[in-house]
Amino acid sequence: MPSSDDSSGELTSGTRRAAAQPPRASGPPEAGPDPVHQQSQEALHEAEEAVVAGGIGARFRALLGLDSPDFSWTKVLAKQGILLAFVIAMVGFSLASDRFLSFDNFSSVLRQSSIIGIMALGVTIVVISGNLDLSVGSMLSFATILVVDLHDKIGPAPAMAVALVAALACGAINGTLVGVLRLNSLIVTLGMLSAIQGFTLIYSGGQNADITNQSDTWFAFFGRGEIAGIAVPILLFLGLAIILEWVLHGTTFGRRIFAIGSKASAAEYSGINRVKTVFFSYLISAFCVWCAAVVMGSRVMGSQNTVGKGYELLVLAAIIVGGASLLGGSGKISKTVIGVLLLGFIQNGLLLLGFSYWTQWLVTWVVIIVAVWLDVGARRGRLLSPYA
Amino acid sequence: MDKFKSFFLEQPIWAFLIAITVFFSLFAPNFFDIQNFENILIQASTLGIIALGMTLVMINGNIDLSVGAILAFCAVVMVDAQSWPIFAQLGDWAILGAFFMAILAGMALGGLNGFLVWKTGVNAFIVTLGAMIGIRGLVFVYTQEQSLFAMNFLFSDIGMSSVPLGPLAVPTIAILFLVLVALVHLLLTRTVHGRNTFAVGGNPEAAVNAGIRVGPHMFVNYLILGGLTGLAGVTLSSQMGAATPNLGRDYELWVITGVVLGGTKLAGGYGSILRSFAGILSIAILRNGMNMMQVQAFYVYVILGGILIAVLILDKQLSSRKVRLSEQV
Amino acid sequence: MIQPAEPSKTPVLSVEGVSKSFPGVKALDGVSFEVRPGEVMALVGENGAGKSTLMKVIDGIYQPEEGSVSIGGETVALQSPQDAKRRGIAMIHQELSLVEDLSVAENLFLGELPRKSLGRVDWKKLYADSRRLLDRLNCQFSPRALIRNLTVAHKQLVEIARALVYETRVVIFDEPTTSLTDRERLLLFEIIRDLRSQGVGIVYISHKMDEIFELSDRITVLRDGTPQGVLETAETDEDSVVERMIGRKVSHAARTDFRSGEDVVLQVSDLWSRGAFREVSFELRSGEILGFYGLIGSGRTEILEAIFGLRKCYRGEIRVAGERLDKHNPEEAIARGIALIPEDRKENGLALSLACDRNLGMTVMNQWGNLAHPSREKRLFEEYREKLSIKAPGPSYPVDNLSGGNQQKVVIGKWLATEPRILLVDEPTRGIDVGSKAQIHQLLRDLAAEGYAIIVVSSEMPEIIRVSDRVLSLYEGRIVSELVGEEISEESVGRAITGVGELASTAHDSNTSPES
Amino acid sequence: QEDEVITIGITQNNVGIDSYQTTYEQAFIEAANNNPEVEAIVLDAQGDVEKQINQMRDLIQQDVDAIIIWPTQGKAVVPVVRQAERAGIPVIVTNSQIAEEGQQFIASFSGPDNITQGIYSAEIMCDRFTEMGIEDEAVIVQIAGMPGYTTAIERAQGFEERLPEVCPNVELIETQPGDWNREKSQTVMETFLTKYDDIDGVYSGDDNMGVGALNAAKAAGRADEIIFVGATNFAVGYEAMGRGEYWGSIYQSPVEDARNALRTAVAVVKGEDVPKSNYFDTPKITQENMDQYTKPVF
Ligand SMILES: Nc1ncnc2c1ncn2[C@@H]1O[C@H](COP(=O)(O)OP(=O)(O)OP(=O)(O)O)[C@@H](O)[C@H]1O
Ligand SMILES: Nc1ncnc2c1ncn2[C@@H]1O[C@H](COP(=O)(O)OP(=O)(O)OP(=O)(O)O)[C@@H](O)[C@H]1O
Ligand SMILES: [Mg+2]
Ligand SMILES: [Mg+2]
Repeated sequence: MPSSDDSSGELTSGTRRAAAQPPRASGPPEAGPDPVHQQSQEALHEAEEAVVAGGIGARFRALLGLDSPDFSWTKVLAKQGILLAFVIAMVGFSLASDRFLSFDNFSSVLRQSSIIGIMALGVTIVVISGNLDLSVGSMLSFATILVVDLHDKIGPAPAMAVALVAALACGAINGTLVGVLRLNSLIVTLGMLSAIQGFTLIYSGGQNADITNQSDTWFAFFGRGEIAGIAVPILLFLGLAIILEWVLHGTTFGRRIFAIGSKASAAEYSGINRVKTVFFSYLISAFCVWCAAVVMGSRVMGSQNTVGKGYELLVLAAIIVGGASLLGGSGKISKTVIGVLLLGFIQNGLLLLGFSYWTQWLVTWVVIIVAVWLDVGARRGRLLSPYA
Repeated sequence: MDKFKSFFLEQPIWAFLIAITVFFSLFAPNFFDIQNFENILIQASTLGIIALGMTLVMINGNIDLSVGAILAFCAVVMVDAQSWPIFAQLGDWAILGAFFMAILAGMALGGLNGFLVWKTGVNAFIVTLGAMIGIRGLVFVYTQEQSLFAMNFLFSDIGMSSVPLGPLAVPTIAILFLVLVALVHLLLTRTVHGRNTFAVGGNPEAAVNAGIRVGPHMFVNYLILGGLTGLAGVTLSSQMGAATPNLGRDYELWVITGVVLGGTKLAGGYGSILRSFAGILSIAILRNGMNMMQVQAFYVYVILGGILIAVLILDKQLSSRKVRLSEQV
Repeated sequence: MIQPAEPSKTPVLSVEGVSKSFPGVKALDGVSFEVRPGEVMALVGENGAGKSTLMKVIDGIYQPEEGSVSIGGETVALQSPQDAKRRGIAMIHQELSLVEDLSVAENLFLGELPRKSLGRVDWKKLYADSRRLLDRLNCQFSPRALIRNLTVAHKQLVEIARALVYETRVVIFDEPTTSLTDRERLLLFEIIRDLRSQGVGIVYISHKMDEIFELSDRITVLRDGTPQGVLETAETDEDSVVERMIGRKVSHAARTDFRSGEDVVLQVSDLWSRGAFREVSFELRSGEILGFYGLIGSGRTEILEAIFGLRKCYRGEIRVAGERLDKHNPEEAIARGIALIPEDRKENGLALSLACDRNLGMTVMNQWGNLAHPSREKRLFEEYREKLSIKAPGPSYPVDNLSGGNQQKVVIGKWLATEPRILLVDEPTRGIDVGSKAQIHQLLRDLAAEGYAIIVVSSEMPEIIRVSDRVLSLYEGRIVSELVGEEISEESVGRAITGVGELASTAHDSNTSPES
Repeated sequence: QEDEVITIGITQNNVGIDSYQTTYEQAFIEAANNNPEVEAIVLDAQGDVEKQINQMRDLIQQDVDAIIIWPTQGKAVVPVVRQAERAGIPVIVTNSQIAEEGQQFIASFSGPDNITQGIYSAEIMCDRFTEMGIEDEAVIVQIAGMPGYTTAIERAQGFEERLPEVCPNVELIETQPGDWNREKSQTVMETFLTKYDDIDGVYSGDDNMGVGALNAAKAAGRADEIIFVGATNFAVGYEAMGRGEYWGSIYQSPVEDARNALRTAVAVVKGEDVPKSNYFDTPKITQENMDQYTKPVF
């Protein structure tokens, strides 16, 4: 077998390409010119398999891509940039503030992030399917007002049920407009943002809602309870994340979501029911909003008509920082979780350091752009855009 | 007749505009009145001036979510710069100096967005979503949360002034708005830059191959949008004689809504200034008419949201009908 | 064949030792290449051999890492296509590169619109120049027409006209005929010969050997980014070119194995669809390959889409094994054993950003219930990598990175995975090299032998002839003739189209109401 | 005719953002309905200055007899108020003042005095500390309203100016906005609690945010050591006071606010003599005197 180095310029026998290449054990990163695309890729694949068979260390290196024959730091950044940013932020804040690195602070940040986080999980699925959901903020206000207002009137369980039905109804409207009628999701959910806000105000007459007897209702469990020392909102957030990660990667529904987001027409030609799938993605988003509303209502034990105002953008920012493409077809629940936590810890860290709230906005600006830039830059193999 | 029909099929926004005008004329007292139409023009002008630039950027296939924040920043600069020491000895001319500073600030921020879109290749939605959050931060850093007031009443007098045109006194801002509509319309339809805007949005690869420098081209459109947003900041602050750090919240959403109502494709490559104008005018008329009819605030949200979706559905129906008509064997 | 003008010896374009890499691929490795004025230089090679990349280097889109490009004997460092254009290099891309919502004239002078003061467009000059260009190519349509409203062939003509904007020394055609009908192709060849006689150097890239031999003076062969020598067309033959290209022989044994099929599995009766076709009736039997031949726009794709439930019909019915289809959606079609391999692979065939195994699993997923089965997907991948010899490194490799031919095989694989009885294949080898093409043809024959019922739509006559047992010719959305078995030949198929075509076109004119 | 109806247009700040504004609107409409002389045109600017300016213009266009404005922004509405004045329509400012420069154009101001409210809150806080004997060592934090809005700014200003006068040794260690949002305020308070081991008092821009802060402190088990003082007593705040968890606030009735505005407007139209600043009383309310007040309806 000719080695990859000396065969390049020569007119070699036709069997060369068809024959299997010997796996390259673990060559140095840049092992000379490699004329055949498949070859290096095959080697990469083989290397991957070899590593999976190895121990924890090897696995870790494989995760970071350190073992691949065409290793480069840009690739590491591409794959794990957000994780790196997260680690850097954590280390930085720990050094700068002695209050930062504590169990109490961590659990309080996690608890605070869980509402945005739970919403972001659902919207991630919508985004992977190639759509947007800007109505989640208004929907959160609506569901929270409902659950809090009805809590005293009809009891916690029926209140939660009614709020669930209302949220799902909103999701169904979104799903119908985007899925069945195929309208542009940005504009549709923008319209719904406004309309649901209106419904909320009409329902509540503009009044705040409060739960009178805050101390002895089991409803307090969702926002204030703990299981084994961990706050329930955090458990809900992580639990939902695990479930939705499984939905995305372990079910055919998840496969359909990715297929539609990657190329809707190809998915339809493959017999995937686009209408149904998109419809369900909005239902999932609405369901997550309902969960967030329950946590919110229970945590605050009251609600305003505008509690969720602007949350849609925070949610979107977290998802974007997590690296999902707004064009659809890519994204990961786990990365969205990290995106949410990164923004949560930045907010917390800056507050602990005593910065003004607007610093947080400036930092968010920089983080969003740098995170996404590194991500797309690494994916295309160079930092600057091809339009330069 | 056929021409008529196909015109409205292709550009349903005009039909919509006429429909709501007729509706409010019939049902809203004081609506059908020259002076009220002048009012509507002024009310449309802030969103409208931004929408002109937004149309260019959206035909390019991009978007800008940060216009509301840029508007606030420019308005703040406009008001604050009048009292800068360097303009102190200029007297009333300080307003002109501040005007240039405001436009410059708008172009700088718009340009920054454009530059990032050009150089990083990050999706414009993301770049400007970040900017929307960050530039609002800049506004608060600048103002330290305070509102600013222009000491010189001349400034707000300019904003409130009218130009006598025959028997009518037409508000200066309305005239400025209409002139800008005409100018940007000509820019888009008659100039090389304008035509290239369609090429860049419609088929970026073809544009690159044809030697259009796509990145700088997008940059220029962001610059124009920034400048126009700055101008909108100036006209808005001159109506108030003041600027507040929360100015322009949600404006990006309404501007984009107006432009989309006007038929501009979010994917780029297709759109028109005149129709964006009609889109923005529709929003202004709806708001004005509902004020006149005293529709309760809570219902206004629902109605505006509902109409946005309804128009989208209508547009879809019409365009599929158009396809069916042209497909007839 | 027109005798070419005696080409002068100094090349108008020459490339010396050019190399160009993409991450993980060396697309070009020390390639030298030249074109003389007044000659047609064909460039051939497998999918992914580097042809388009070489042309993009010449066109200034890519800058080479090594080597040089010289035009008219002068070494140049081209920075952009515009640069190339000014120096007399014009390129007609593999994919149409037009802006749909601009006029013909604006597209012709894209990036070069004539200016007046204040950056205004000089419309008068623009339209006058455009008219002149279009006239040179005998184009009837107006320079003011929107590209969106033109037919594919007219769009192609606009592309070509665009190449003539400048004093052109070299015109590069990258697979120009993939979306043209025979008639349009002949027109194109006329234009090319005309250019050649004016002393322009032509580079012609194609996977169609008959075209290469009909048109070219010399042939450059490329394989895996390395040059395999230059051949005089007159002194070589198809087999040796192909052998050089892919390193082995491809046999074209004459067809003897026509099959007549067994049970009727698909019955289409009196099917009408708005704006596409009418009165379509035919039967398809298991074990036969039915070819649909016709001009572009004759409605073949639409018939397949209708059968597959992607298109509404307002009259007629479709029966599979005697039972009516009534839901008219792809799910139903798939459940009843129909598979459609679509014409546009990138648009309808594949989710490019997803991995190979995910694409393969996309169609069968509906049978799996609610849980995904990654291991089954991997098995599918291994199975079809074996069966179709797909060159892909692993199941999780994104299809985006595969070459065109291998992508097509993934599409075929994902449909075979549904274990269909009826296979609808639309332009199965568009843009695919000779080697893979022969493989795909063989595969279709094999599948038919296994009892599949297959419909093949193709605009390439040789392809139709090579695979079909029966050929239906379409014109303007109607079936105009049927040829069975031995009757099928270039002449008979061609006659069916043109003969009826002229007849029908007069009838059609009177049919068309002004409402459209 | 003499008994012709008086048309009064009102443009409010942001109905629905909190119960106060909503109750105000309801009270206003009720008061107008009960007064046969008055026909009211009720508009809401949804917190947007430009929208408010446009609504002012629309009201001027409709040539109403008087305009009541609840400024979204004290400075930005001055020119349009001036425009109304020039059109001969008297303008009554309600709830929060407009800027100095605009004073000359308004017929009257009717409402509470936000700066005074801030001052009162500082005094409540200081008095309580003095009672407890920690007036020389106490440290407090502030949770302010939505950044950039007049009410938020004025309350903070009154508080921050008054506190050092009455309790020079009490230290205000940090201020962050709570956006009039209970959940936001809860989050901010949680971070304060992590950051500072010792917090003796929390001043929040309204009771809604104050209860959010209280929630956070309760969850952290530190509610007992903290004095909570708010402004605009809400029902939740009143109840928390009743439970002894929340110390004091400012009693401000939106119903009174609305009625006062309407009364003032009618008086202006009828040409009666109206004081330029028609404040209504917003007394201090604490656990000690709360039984003198009824629970707020919002
Ligand atoms: N932009 C790119 N990025 C990465 N790889 C590329 C890029 N363009 C081409 N390649 C790779 O370079 C090689 C040569 O591709 P090229 O398009 O030149 O082939 P071709 O000969 O034109 O093939 P075809 O006949 O299919 O058009 C292929 O392996 C292809 O995958
Ligand atoms: N009347 C027409 N006006 C404009 N474009 C047309 C018209 N008829 C056909 N076309 C274009 O020709 C293309 C091919 O049409 P169609 O799919 O109907 O043909 P087909 O018979 O399937 O041929 P093929 O499969 O070779 O493309 C379509 O994409 C369409 O844009
Ligand atoms: Mg190619
Ligand atoms: Mg076709």
